[in-house]
Amino acid sequence: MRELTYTDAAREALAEAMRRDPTIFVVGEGIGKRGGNFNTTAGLYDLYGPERLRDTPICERGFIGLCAGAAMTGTRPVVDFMFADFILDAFGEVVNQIAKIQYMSSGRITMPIVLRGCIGAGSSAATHHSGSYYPVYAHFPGLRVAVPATPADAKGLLATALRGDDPVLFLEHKNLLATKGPVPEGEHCVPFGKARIAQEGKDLTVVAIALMVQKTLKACEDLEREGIAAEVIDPRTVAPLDMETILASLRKTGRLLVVDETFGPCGIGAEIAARVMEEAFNELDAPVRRLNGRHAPIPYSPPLESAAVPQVADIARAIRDLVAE
Amino acid sequence: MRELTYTDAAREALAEAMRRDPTIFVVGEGIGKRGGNFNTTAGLYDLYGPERLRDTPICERGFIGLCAGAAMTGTRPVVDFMFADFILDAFGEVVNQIAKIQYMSSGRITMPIVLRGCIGAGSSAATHHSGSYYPVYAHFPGLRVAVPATPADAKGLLATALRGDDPVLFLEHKNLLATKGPVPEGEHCVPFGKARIAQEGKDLTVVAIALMVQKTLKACEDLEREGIAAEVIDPRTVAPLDMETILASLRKTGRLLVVDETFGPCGIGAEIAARVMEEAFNELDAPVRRLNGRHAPIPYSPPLESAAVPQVADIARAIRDLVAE
Amino acid sequence: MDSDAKAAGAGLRGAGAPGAVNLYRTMLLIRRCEEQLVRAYALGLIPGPCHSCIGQEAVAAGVCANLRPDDVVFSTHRGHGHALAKGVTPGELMAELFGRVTGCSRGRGGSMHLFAPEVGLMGTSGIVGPCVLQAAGAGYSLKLLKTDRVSVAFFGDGAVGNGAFHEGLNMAAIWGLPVVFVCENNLYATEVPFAYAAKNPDVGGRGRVYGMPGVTVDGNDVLAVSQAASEAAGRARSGCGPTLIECRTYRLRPHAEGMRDGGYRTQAEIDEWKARDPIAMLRRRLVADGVAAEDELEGMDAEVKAAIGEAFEFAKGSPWPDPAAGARFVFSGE
Amino acid sequence: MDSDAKAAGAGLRGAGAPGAVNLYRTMLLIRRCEEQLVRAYALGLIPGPCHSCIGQEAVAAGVCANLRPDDVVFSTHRGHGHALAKGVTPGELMAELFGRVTGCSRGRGGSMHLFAPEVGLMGTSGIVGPCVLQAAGAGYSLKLLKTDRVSVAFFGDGAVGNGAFHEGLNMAAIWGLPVVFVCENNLYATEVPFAYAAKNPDVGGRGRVYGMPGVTVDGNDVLAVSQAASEAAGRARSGCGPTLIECRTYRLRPHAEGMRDGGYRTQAEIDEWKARDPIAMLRRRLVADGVAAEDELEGMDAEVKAAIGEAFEFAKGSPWPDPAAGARFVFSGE
Ligand SMILES: Cc1ncc(C[n+]2csc(CCOP(=O)(O)OP(=O)(O)O)c2C)c(N)n1
Ligand SMILES: Cc1ncc(C[n+]2csc(CCOP(=O)(O)OP(=O)(O)O)c2C)c(N)n1
Ligand SMILES: [Mg+2]
Ligand SMILES: [Mg+2]
Repeated sequence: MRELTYTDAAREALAEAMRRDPTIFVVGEGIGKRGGNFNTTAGLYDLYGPERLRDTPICERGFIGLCAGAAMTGTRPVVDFMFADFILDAFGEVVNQIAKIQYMSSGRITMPIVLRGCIGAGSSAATHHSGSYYPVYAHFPGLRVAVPATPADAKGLLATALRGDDPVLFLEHKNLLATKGPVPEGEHCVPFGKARIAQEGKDLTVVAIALMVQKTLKACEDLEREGIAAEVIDPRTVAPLDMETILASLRKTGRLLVVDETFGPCGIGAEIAARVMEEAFNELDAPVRRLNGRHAPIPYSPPLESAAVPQVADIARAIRDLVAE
Repeated sequence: MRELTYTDAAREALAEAMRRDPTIFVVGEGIGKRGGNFNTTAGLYDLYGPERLRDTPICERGFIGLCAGAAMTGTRPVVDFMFADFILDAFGEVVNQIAKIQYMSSGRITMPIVLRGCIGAGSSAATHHSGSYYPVYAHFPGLRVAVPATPADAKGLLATALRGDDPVLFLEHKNLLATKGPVPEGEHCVPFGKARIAQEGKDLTVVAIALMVQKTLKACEDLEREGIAAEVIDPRTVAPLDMETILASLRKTGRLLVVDETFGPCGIGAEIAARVMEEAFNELDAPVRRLNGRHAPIPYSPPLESAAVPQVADIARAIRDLVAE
Repeated sequence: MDSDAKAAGAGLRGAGAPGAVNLYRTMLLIRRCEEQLVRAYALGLIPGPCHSCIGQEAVAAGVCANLRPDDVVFSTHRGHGHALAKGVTPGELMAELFGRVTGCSRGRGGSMHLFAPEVGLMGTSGIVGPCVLQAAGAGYSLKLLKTDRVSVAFFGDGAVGNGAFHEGLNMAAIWGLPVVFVCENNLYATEVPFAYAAKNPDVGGRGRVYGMPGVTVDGNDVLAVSQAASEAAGRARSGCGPTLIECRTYRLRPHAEGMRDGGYRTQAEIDEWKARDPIAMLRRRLVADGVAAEDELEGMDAEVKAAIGEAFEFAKGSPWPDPAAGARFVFSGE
Repeated sequence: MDSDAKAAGAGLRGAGAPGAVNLYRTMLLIRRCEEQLVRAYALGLIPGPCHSCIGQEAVAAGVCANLRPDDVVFSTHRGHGHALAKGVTPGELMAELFGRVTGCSRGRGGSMHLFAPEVGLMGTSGIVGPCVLQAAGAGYSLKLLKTDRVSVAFFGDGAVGNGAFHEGLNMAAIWGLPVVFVCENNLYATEVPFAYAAKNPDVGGRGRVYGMPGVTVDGNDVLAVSQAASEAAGRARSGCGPTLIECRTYRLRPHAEGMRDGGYRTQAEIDEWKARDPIAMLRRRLVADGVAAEDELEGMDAEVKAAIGEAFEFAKGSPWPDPAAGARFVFSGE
């Protein structure tokens, strides 16, 4: 299959959807002629013009609230917010309006809005350009949260988001944008709530999110030489969360590690640990372990930053320790 | 000891602190002459005037961001936001500024700000006046989160917040405001991160938060007659979270239920379950169980609303089930 | 209603008359419905809050008279009048406040969360601000879809100092969106005077700050409101972009039922505004200009009261929602 | 510096001279430091972003010349100049961008997160907007504490359409806070022209919307900036409340180093502004008016370049922060 970068794969999904559906439009800062800070819309302005590729002033709350109203009235906005950190200013619109209006209207109003942008540490972008936030969005009802780890899933999950009628947070890890991988041609939809088994193994199950999937696979290369075969699961969406696949793997391995670069408390790892205990307590040969980023803001300086999020060596160590328990 | 309502107890802490410390001021809508929508500042305007009891326009992001700047420059703002739902518009200021500036300045700037207001369902206030949000604030580093369940703790935790140099979310459950209880006279500080054992018991441990503490104690009355003795723990602050007390109790009872009215996914119950598994896996006679509000917005109509959050009967049932496991 | 209302704006003679009478009926319907809700609150039939718009009926009536059924409205916590004027029935409104399944929001919303997309009421919000942004967004849709439909935001003076006002009006202006922003300036946000919340008392004039027409009208003069709304809606329909309309009016009830209402407003101020009751003012004009006779108007009142009485019985007699169903519709297709 | 600068505002003769020369030196220091940072970026010494203010030095220099060490400044992502003008040393600034422990933020912040409370730089932010609110809040403190200190917010044209601008200016106005709001209008937010982001091109005039004085000055004329800042700071110190100053200026580098800079600005526009380089403009005046001789100014430049060279060596030679220490200071007293 032809290979594409993560960014190009996601843009292909967007381009195909915009061609198919004239009600889709994109808003964001520099997503018009400029084609997006991360080339998310490169080339689309020339095809669809300023109304469907709408540059905005710097008013995240405003244009997200605006897009909520648009989604309620027959169009399908895609908010391209560059860095997920920026839309905290729109948190009220997301949590109190976008996530609730389908429910409050008893389904008489739909909310087909896609909120997309970058997450993650690892590029010395410092604390206002390095957050991830998906555990927070997963906490609230009414939101779908996609965290693709491969180019194929970047295309497939965005395509699904653009076909659905629910609000979707589509979060792209900065350090995955340039990664390449095989991507199906034509329309390719990856369903929400269906995890991907990135690698099969029998000794333990590792659930990893976004960039951590790649780092975990890297760690597994060395571990294989040590005779440790980890099964690596990429949930692809954290809301909905595919517990079935995780539990099936756990029943096989008896051990589970969750690798998540963002904060541990009340995080995805905590939720998975609680669910596993509730549903497969007796299958556990050891406690579910969590490997998270440090519970502190992401600092700028490379040595500080790399110590703040799990690195390949940390993951390998955590896997060895858990297998040894 | 003399009895006070929860609201009067908290106001006593505020009044004593304002008398002691002229750098403390309060901002909010109607907290001046009016004395606060929930009487949080009744009588204080006459003592301290408009500069220290500052009525605001309806700009939550604005006045919280403003108070961040005040806290950085020598005063101690108390933001009285009425309903916790309102400050989602200020989420960026809280998460990206207030929670981070001590860290980013390497402690050269302090952030003594108290963000206080009401949480919780149960009064048909509907979905924009019924949220709780403490799991979200507990997720981020740099924030303290207090959820007092008694008048004495309302006073003691607010007093501690007003003495400290860290940002504190002080969240008061609407249905606790009128409850009465013994409250120490004079300065009374309850340390953060120290849970309260609301009731001793040997059969299981129940960690309950805010209003759920009272509902759980109510449920326990019937259960005692059935011969079930639950140990009820009120963490009082969810950040920091006193795992020591929870674990000590769990070691005694072998069973743990977390009762939390707000959303389950990535919630406090998930965090406690994960921590317990990590630190006391072999002490567990049964999986940690969670009883949460329904994963949907809080509806208005009484029958819908009461089905959306745990009631006494639901708690009793959950306790019976867990003891029977 | 559109042409009627336009004519009404033009005055009471001739073609204006039916428009003016329609406006009168709409205001009367809102007033009687609100009065019934006030009584219902006292009777304990409303489990949650109740924000009445008594005294402000002219704004809802005057603006909505210039809207088509396919135009959309976004409103705020004080939205009963807007809902009724846009076509929600008194029965659906009362049932909603009573928490019944027959309510316009199926009992999920109450006073602050009214949803009736079937008649273009896209929602009211318990949070101050979002309606301004959502109305702008609806305008974006209506423009992108190449319709001549119009979007309206109703909000109070309390929203003017909020960032949503600033961001929403700016975007609507630079993108030329078909939106009418209606600020109901009743001089207070709960108990905080607008004169305190803003040093600049002029709201209408702020339209120019964003590069859109802005006007201030007597919000208790329904014909003046209708005239301004007709011009604004016409501008929006013909692709000439948004307008800000400030309607100076006054709330004759407490901020919400059951709330204390003392201390922040002088009796003189209250009396002055009571003397300017929008319904009484129009009634005097209708009679003076011979457009309608006292007894006709009495008859209309009796008619409206009867309808409200029926609506009340309907609402009171309506079933409660099924608790189990409260989990539905978190996502689409559920 | 205060009196010097005031005088400088008054012109170049007599008492004005030293002020003008100080302003020149400050601008030169910022320029040379930024040029060094640009080179350092090209050399790969800056692991993160680098937002240079080359071409905009007059704003930082002109405003901060009117501030006391105990006045406070809040700035934005383009804050190098403000930091230097407020008293951060070039060494601390460069070390910060290089990620070294000797940086003003101990390597935790980089280009967008400069903290030096010791000299009144309370922080720059990677998020557009908060500095406006925090400066207002500092003003609240300084007033409550009964000082005559002043708080300043520096922000770009991009912040003008943001709710923080609206809410911050409104609160500062109604509460009469001692704040100077300085909008550095360099005509673009990244590649989005202000002429697109707002229909109303006038920023200074928006002060009146909030009930505060607002002025627009040539942001490349340091004396004009200093004059406006001197009046605004004086007003704030004497309890007369906030002022909005719009400084029209231009960014001569890409939005950030390493970013493509084509397509959104015409060469003619760039050339026109290059011809209005704030440093060259003042230099011509200093020489023409006989305040300073060419060779003096050359000497000053050599001096500044030497200082920057030393600072660069200091920064480059500084140690990296200890990774283990990266967990400290999440809470006070840690
Ligand atoms: C963001 C937000 N902050 C605070 C409140 C609480 N609140 C409800 S109504 C109200 C006053 C609104 O005043 P105004 O906008 O003038 O409308 P009015 O009540 O006068 O019709 C306030 C402060 C809220 N609903 N939302
Ligand atoms: C809330 C927010 N949205 C978007 C960004 C991304 N961003 C960084 S700088 C910038 C442009 C800022 O323009 P302006 O305020 O005019 O300052 P200038 O860069 O021109 O100095 C943008 C959009 C941000 N930092 N914060
Ligand atoms: Mg009002
Ligand atoms: Mg700019």
